[in-house]
Amino acid sequence: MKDLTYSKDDEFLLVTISYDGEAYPGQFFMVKTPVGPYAPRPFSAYDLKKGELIFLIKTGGELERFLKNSHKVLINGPFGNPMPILNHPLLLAGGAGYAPIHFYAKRYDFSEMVVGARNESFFELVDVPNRSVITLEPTTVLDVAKLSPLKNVIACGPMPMMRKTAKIFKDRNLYLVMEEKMGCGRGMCEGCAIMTKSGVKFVCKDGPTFLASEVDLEWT
Amino acid sequence: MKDLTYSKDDEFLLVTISYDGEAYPGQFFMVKTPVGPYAPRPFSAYDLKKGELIFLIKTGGELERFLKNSHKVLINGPFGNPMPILNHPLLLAGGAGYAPIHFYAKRYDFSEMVVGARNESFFELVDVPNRSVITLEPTTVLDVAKLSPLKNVIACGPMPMMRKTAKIFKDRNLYLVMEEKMGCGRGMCEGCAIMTKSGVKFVCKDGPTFLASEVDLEWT
Amino acid sequence: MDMKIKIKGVEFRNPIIIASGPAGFGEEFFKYVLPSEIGGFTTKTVTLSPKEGNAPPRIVYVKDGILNSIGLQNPGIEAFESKVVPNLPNGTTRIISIGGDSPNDFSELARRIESFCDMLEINLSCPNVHSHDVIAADEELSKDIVTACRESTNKPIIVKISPDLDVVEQSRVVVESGADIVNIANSLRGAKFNVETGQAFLKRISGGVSGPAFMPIILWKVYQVKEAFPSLPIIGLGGVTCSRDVVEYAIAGASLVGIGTEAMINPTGIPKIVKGIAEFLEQKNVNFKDVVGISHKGGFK
Amino acid sequence: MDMKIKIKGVEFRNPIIIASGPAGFGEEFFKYVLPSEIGGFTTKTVTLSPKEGNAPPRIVYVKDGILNSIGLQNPGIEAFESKVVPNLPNGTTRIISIGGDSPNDFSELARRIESFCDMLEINLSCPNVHSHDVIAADEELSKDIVTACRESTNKPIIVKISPDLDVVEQSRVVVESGADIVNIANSLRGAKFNVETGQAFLKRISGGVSGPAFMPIILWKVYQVKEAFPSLPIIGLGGVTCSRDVVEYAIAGASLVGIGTEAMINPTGIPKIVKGIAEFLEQKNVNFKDVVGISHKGGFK
Ligand SMILES: Cc1cc2nc3c(=O)[nH]c(=O)nc-3n(C[C@H](O)[C@H](O)[C@H](O)COP(=O)(O)OP(=O)(O)OC[C@H]3O[C@@H](n4cnc5c(N)ncnc54)[C@H](O)[C@@H]3O)c2cc1C
Ligand SMILES: Cc1cc2nc3c(=O)[nH]c(=O)nc-3n(C[C@H](O)[C@H](O)[C@H](O)COP(=O)(O)OP(=O)(O)OC[C@H]3O[C@@H](n4cnc5c(N)ncnc54)[C@H](O)[C@@H]3O)c2cc1C
Ligand SMILES: Cc1cc2nc3c(=O)[nH]c(=O)nc-3n(C[C@H](O)[C@H](O)[C@H](O)COP(=O)(O)O)c2cc1C
Ligand SMILES: Cc1cc2nc3c(=O)[nH]c(=O)nc-3n(C[C@H](O)[C@H](O)[C@H](O)COP(=O)(O)O)c2cc1C
Ligand code: FES
Ligand code: FES
Repeated sequence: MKDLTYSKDDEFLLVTISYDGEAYPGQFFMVKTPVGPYAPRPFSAYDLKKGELIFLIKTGGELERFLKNSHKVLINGPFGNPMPILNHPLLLAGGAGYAPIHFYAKRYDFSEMVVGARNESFFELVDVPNRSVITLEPTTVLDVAKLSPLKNVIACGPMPMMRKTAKIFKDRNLYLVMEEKMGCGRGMCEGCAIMTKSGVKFVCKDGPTFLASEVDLEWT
Repeated sequence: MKDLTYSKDDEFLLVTISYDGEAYPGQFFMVKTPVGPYAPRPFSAYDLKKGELIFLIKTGGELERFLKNSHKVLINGPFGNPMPILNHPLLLAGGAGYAPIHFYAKRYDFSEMVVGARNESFFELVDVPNRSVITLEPTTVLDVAKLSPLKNVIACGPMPMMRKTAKIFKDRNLYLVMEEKMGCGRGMCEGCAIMTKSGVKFVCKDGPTFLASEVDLEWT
Repeated sequence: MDMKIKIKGVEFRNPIIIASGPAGFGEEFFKYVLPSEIGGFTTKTVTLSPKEGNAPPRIVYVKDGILNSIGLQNPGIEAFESKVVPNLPNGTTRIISIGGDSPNDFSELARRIESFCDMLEINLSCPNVHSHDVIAADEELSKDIVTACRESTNKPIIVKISPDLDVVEQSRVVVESGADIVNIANSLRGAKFNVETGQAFLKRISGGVSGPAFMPIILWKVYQVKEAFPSLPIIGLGGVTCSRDVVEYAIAGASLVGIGTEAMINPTGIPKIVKGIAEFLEQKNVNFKDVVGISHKGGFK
Repeated sequence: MDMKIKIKGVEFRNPIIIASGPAGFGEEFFKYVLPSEIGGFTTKTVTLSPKEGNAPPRIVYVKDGILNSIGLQNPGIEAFESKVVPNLPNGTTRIISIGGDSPNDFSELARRIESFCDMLEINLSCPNVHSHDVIAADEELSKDIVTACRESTNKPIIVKISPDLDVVEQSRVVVESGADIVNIANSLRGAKFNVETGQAFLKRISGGVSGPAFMPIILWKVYQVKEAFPSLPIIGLGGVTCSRDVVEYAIAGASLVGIGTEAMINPTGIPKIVKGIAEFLEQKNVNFKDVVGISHKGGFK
């Protein structure tokens, strides 16, 4: 592990590790340490540059306890499909959902971005590119985003935000980066199911990015 | 944790940690790390000097895996009774059983000491004071020790060595530093039972040092 | 908010009960914890005659837990009365755990401890004593034991059942025989083998596994019993190490929550667990008793 | 030394069987492991009609394991025949796991898979499908299912039983009905509750727990069944992560050893486990088949 940086309010941390391989925005890694937890946890790549891979992690879980105490991090991946590259997209992110969105914004062009968090310490931790709006509670990402005329949208955030986004932007070309607890991360175990118009799909193998018009956000 | 040093053959390691408290030869600590194992393991103090506490640990167990990967070590103790201070004692130690014997030899006078190990890399790891004999397999500690005329004896080592020592020195004033898997380390759980002439006793509360003439080494 | 729980006229300051065994008779334990910090303390199980316990090893380490084969070592009721009782904690609910083979053993013990205890706990489920199965596997014997105790004491009766057998069925049997509370559960049966010798580590082959690893199994058993007997007070016991675990047990249906292995490993951590529960109740703005079985009612509003 | 195990005429190159479910139908799994590296592969359980599986979450993390509620999602036997069978692994023992509700379901499946499999596994113990208990809880139904399969196939029959019920009794029932091998066991039932919502994490409340935490429990069950039926071949399944675990299962009485969760988490580690077994056998100078049940004979000489 190269580095572990916490936000001032300890709600998020950035984990930087050495990594030689490739990874595309939207892809994720299964993460654990040599001392635990037993089951690795999926995390989106937040950034990848000069041999460094970075994750943005919400604190409070079991993994964090191990990360804090272990010398090493074990990763497996990348898994999942890259996000589609869109023309003039509007990027929407809430909390830890900023990880894949940030990576997308670093790699590809975008027109507008709105990132929401509970308070400022989130934005002292992460970097936000130009042409972005940040929102702090009680203002929500959607309060701002609904004013945008852009046709192509990608969103990642907590489920209530995703549901709202799908409702507000139901007539646009909206993609959602979905999350579901994972077992294998590679399409074997049927753990990360979501319901779509064409039946059950798996976040790890068929996603994590799905067309909002395809997924049934109420099944979850 | 201040330091972790392995023997050349990786069979033993010395763990050095900062420690402000006191501890006497024969006393032990319950050891774990913030990431595991869940149940702490008992280890005798091998040395205590200038704010540093040292353990001598046989490798291959679960604890070692955590020690290797964790930044911190958690200790609880000291528990158990100090070894009795004897006149002109003969000190006998085999393998990891050298831990309490070493500490005794550092703190108190002794007349002779015999320490046995499988091979030389053990003695490249630990320090052995003057007036000591070291034995390497196939020579045993007892091959040498049986020639000593000393009346007061303290021994610590694997159970077969302890049984043999008790037999050979049955007419001397022999003390054995006993081991038994522990739950609480403090006399609550009845986990570390050994049988004595006056019934079941507990290694953590009544020992770990017992008069050989008192304990039933066959119950184990 | 309020952590108090009242059961059969006995008021528990908080839902934390120290489980029978890992903390012994309390002498050592109460050097680390004040009686006033916990809801109740259960003594190591006592039997009529003294018991030597099992030959070592009595402890084997397993992942996230321990495997034990203590074998109910205890000095017998006479020495218990003369030496242990004077040192029992004051200022917390005293639960005395009793063990034996026959209804007579149990009813005599129930009579003799009546004046020292606030509640008694009938241990039908120690995995480390009988040559075949635990008492709880014998429905008739279980009935007779609980009935005999019911006739010989007015104190509330807890029956500690086995997690290796149908918990709903066991609960039915003991409640019909007069039990006031069920304790779910004793340690699960498990074993571990030594690959060097080709033998089990324990001389009796199997022992009882306890610790955090096993909590999901016991949680489900608590849920089932609460579902079947909504008004039966339950002690949830198995694997608790933090206040969140205690709340999980309450959500699943436990009115009281036992702590065994963790109390043994880290007694000084117990008051922190109690504090954590208080903080949780404040944050949720709810009393502990209203958390009990809330999953059966659809969760928090 | 030798790792081969022969059961009912089928030779297993080594005792490692990939368990049903966590590695799916193998398509992805065999990108990491060669069929020739393992003793056998068990497919995800297949049913007559397609099954959608349970609503998410299907996975909950627990200490040293996972809690799952997959619900036997599978495409049904027709799609299985046309799409899965052509991709089944060659060069390892193929075990096809079948599930259903009635003896007819099972016997029809047994017939239809007969020509594709080396053995079939009757899954009587999935904790995630029926509204009440697992099939194995119903002795008559279990008998009828195994008997019906026995009549409709000549392939060796494995029956996968539940760790939540008496394993000796279940083994007796299925062996009397024609089973050749028992698989001990499916995942144990467990639950976990969300302290924020006051509800269970899983919509069906309970699911199956698997992983290293639970191995001591299953080891004891394997030991008991081997004690009761010395000549019955047993698959030991639950919690294996390393070669030492495999040896422990053999010592307890398992002829074959299943790996589920670990195969899912770390498929590339499987060949290392096999290598470790080989090293152990060399060091002990013993063949694998002589380790099976050695604890019942007093251990290694
Ligand atoms: C494709 C994908 C990408 C993802 N990318 C990211 C990412 O970039 N960043 C990120 O932060 N997350 C991401 N996630 C989510 C992340 O995988 C999960 O949150 C993960 O389980 C966290 O593991 P953990 O060990 O940190 O927490 P866990 O220990 O699994 O706990 C998760 C949360 O649940 C809480 N919790 C635990 N037990 C209970 C209980 N009994 N009651 C109530 N609450 C409880 C914990 O406090 C914690 O907040 C991603 C998920 C997927 C599928
Ligand atoms: C008072 C006291 C003092 C002690 N002092 C010391 C000391 O100073 N130094 C010291 O080294 N020890 C000492 N011990 C012993 C030490 O406490 C134990 O060896 C302890 O359990 C080691 O824990 P662990 O986590 O390292 O090993 P564990 O993981 O508990 O394993 C212990 C050993 O068993 C082996 N093992 C694990 N599983 C199996 C299996 N299935 N089959 C066969 N073998 C298996 C491991 O490879 C290892 O060699 C002391 C014990 C007592 C009671
Ligand atoms: C060392 C030890 C001794 C125990 N002794 C007893 C006992 O005497 N009577 C009893 O009813 N339960 C006994 N138990 C079981 C515990 O009370 C408890 O049911 C079990 O350990 C599960 O809880 P835990 O996971 O919090 O430890 C003992 C458990 C351990 C670990
Ligand atoms: C994700 C997952 C899916 C499973 N699906 C099945 C299944 O379809 N059929 C079955 O018989 N067992 C199934 N099981 C149970 C496993 O085959 C195995 O019995 C259990 O996980 C215990 O072994 P382990 O600890 O090695 O995982 C499943 C287990 C998991 C974790
Ligand atoms: S995590 Fe296993 S299928 Fe997606
Ligand atoms: S370890 Fe608990 S009594 Fe000794």
